[in-house]
Amino acid sequence: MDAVVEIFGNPWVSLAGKVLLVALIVPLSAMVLGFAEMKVSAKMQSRVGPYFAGGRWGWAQLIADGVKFFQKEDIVPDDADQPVFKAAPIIVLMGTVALLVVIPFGPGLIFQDLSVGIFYALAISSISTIGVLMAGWSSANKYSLMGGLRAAGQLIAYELPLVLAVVGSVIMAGTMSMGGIVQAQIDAGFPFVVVQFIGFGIFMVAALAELTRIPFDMPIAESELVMGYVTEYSGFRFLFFFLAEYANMFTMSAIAATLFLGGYWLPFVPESTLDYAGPFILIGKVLVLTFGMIWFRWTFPRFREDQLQTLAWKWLIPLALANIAVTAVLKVVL
Amino acid sequence: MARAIPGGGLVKGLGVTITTFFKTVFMPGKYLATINYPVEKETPVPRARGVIALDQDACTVCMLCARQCPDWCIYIEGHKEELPPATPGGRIKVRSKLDRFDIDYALCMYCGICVEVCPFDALFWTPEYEYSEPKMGAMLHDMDRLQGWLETVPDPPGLEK
Amino acid sequence: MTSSPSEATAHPLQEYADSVAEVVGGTARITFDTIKVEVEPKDWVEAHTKARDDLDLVYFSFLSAVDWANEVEAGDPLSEKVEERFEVLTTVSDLTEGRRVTFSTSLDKEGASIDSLVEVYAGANWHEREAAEMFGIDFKGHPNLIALYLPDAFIGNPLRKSYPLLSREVKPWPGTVDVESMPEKTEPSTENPEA
Amino acid sequence: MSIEADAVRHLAEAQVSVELETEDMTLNIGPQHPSTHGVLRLVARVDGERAYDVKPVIGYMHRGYEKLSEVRTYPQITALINRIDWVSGYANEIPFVVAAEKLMEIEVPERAQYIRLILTEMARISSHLMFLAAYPLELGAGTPLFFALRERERVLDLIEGVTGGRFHPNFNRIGGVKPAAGSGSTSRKVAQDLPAGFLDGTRFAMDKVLSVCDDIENLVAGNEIILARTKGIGIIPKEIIAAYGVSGPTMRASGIPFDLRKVENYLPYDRFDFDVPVGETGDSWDRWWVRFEETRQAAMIVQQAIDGIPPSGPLQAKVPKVIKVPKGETYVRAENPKGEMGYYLISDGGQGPYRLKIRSSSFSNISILPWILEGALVPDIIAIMGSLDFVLGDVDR
Repeated sequence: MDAVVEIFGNPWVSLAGKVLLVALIVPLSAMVLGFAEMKVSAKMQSRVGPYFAGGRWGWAQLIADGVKFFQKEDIVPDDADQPVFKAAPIIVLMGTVALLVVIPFGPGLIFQDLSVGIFYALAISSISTIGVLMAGWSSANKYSLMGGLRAAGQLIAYELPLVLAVVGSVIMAGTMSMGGIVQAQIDAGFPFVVVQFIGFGIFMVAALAELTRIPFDMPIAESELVMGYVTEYSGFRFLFFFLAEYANMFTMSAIAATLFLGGYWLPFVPESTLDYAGPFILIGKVLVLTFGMIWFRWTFPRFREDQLQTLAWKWLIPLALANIAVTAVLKVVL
Repeated sequence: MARAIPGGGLVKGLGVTITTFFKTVFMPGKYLATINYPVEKETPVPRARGVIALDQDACTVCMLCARQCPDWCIYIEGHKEELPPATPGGRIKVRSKLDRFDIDYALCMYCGICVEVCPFDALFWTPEYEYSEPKMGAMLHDMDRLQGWLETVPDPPGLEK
Repeated sequence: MTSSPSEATAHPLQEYADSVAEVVGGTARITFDTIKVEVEPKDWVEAHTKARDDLDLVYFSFLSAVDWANEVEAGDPLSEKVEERFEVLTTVSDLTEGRRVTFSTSLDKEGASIDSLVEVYAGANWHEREAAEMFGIDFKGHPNLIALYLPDAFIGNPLRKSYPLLSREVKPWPGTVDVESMPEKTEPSTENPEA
Repeated sequence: MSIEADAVRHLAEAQVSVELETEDMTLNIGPQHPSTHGVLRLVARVDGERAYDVKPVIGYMHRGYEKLSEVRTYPQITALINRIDWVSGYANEIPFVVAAEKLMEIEVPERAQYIRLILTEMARISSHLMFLAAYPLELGAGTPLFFALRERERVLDLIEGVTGGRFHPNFNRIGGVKPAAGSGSTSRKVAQDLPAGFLDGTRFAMDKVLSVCDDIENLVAGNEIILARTKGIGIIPKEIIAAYGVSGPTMRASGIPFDLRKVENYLPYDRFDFDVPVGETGDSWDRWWVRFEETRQAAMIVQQAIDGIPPSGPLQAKVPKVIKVPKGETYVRAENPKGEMGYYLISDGGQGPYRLKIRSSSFSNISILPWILEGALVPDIIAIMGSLDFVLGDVDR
């Protein structure tokens, strides 16, 4: 054990290890969640789901899909704005990877515990908006353009409730550090969702919109815009969007779990074991939340763009503001 | 459809999907609607119009099927030949012998008129369906291939009383 | 054209058919439970307006045409000679008792043209476009008489009887009896008369 | 009528006052687009998300059935016409054979009529279930699709069990239904009466259809998002319905209680007890609801017919071996799942018709698109188009 600590004590080795881990978590989480989405949706529709690749349960379906994407021709439309078109999927994926850095998997198991962790996370998550807009604009496709514009409008509209929903938790914890927020919940002895249920609900709704998942998938809306801003992408560039979508699902759920559900901590689990149990607890919570997202996706239809804006500006933002006010007053009073 | 609580409809919907989820997971035998196709297969009904089988011995090259075919997808050629008399000194019989009987399944629209008009019971439907081909030309089944389908002809189903 | 034998003992629709003919100004007859009112081409729009307004036949079912021709390129020819003409047909109906009336008028084949019904029944728009491209009938006053189904460069009016059905021309009929006779005997192969 | 239509259109246009300097874009929806039900193409001028001057372009699937039927014999035509609206193939055959029977003056045996009616209503169920499956999908919900298709599969299996074809049954013959497979005289001649287990299987399937209707009701009918997407969207007033010849559930959704099953006697519907659901406003939601309710009614009709079917009897009236239809003309229309399907049959006494005009429901139903899509949002275009429930084969013929 000491040897391990010593090796990881070396800043360069530790940095390399962290980079490697992040690079692994993104495709792994995308694969697990993508597969879960396939299987869960299949069962909700009385289907078998993937069953062929890999033999039992079709566990290798996503690997096969990945291999297929790499084999495909990398098509860039002639009229596309080439550099922008090529950069867009990378920027979208970059935002996802950068988000992972501040998520605490255990006490001390965090890539970088920034003192403004949650601020950083919310700021970084907006970067993908730029990537989406770039993809939509540069594709030289009217459907892509409409998808990109819808995405921009929607992501900006939902940035606000997302930030406001978080504020309640931050006020309660008194810190913006992700690790600190979990520690505050451990100290308080209850996950913040008990008090911050409104904030949690708003956060999840806004997160669904950020992720452009049903019922807020207007930017993609395959029955209206064919495939929205990803219409013209193929091969590994499409794969990047796919990875980003599912890895984002993972990180968004992880942030929600950290802020509202106690992160790597679970009541009645001794604190000493959190070093080892922490990651599993967090991933368990993430899986529960992503199951909810999948469940929502396969039950609901999508809103119309204007209805979505109505929901954000007329309902979520006032509600979030009221929540902040009440939390702040209570914090001072109690 | 009175709207009692806002969002009540959404919750009802979530209830339907999650119930189906657990039903399918725990009682796949009863609730699963699909099957692992190449591994498991469904049995088509006996009357299913899958592919047409030909009984070469029964065919008399009367051309009725080729004439009635709306798509002109049956091609028949034949010649006459003499059969030795059944009893010594008997009459020599002349019968038509089939040389070519092709059905172009790329054209066929599976209407079943040929089977219906055949007066000698030389054509039959069989429910076999796995004969897709990567090339359009290979959809032309010759008389031997059609003869091969004959053993898959099922017994007719019983009738409703 | 034969008519239903039940007509002899006053068809139940006869009374209604006569009243329709009286209102729109045409001759009515009943052919197999279908009331057919023949009107003059010049009365075409007026008859429909009256049918819609006075008879409550508000529902527009279809408009089409028939090419009565003695020489045909596809299909069987007529058994007896007819007067060469286009017959334009419409069927309109009410929306309460399901009464329906078929209007018919005859046009000369040369420069066949008739007034458009779009102002009376908006739904006639597409039906007239279809009839125009399929038969080459001009519908005067139609707002947008361009091809509906056929590609822009298409030449010909496919539903005219003089238009051959190419799929039946490019390939020989496989129903010709192709049985080689015995070498020593000469047996004429029986050609199908339909071929 | 069209002046009124113009007025409404201009009113809709006037509601959007364009203050910003914007540039219109021509958006080409289709012919290959996920929700154009095949190969419909819409050319729209869009200003942001709002569409003007929507021009439907059809004909990508024009197969010329009216010309083809002029070179075919009557038995060959029944095989052809069930491909017009392939979602309810069986129902397409009925008006045609009834028209031919009318000219030949044939009385169809009772049992054959019942079989026709049962299978027609099953075709209606399968068509409406297809709509109930596809419409939520166009609005983004994927799951109702599989629920509806799951039960539709049972219905199709039953149709296949009787006729041999799932989509293209070709089971009607002039004078009745197909009496036998193979006209050979040997022992392998097979009667095509209802196969054993059909009646019980049908009872079970109809119970399942009714129960999946409850599921769909819970999943879709109460869903606030669906209501928000469809209520008040794409309202078609009564006058427009009549003038354009829009028929079927789309017509009834606009509040016109007109069902050809009640007024034409092409099948013995008068012996059964069923309601004609009628909508109130004629918006997309009413069109969904009318089809949904009709599915239930159709299942109930099948249940009644299963109980009332004559236990045995001939399946076909006496007809000559080579069918020649006497000279004459007639128009027979029927209430198909998508609306009025009619055939104007002109016979000259030969083996095939002289002229067969096919009046298909979807053709008239979507001729309303330029009117109804004027000034609609792009997402609403999809919602309205889906609610009209058309099949391109039925449009182009």
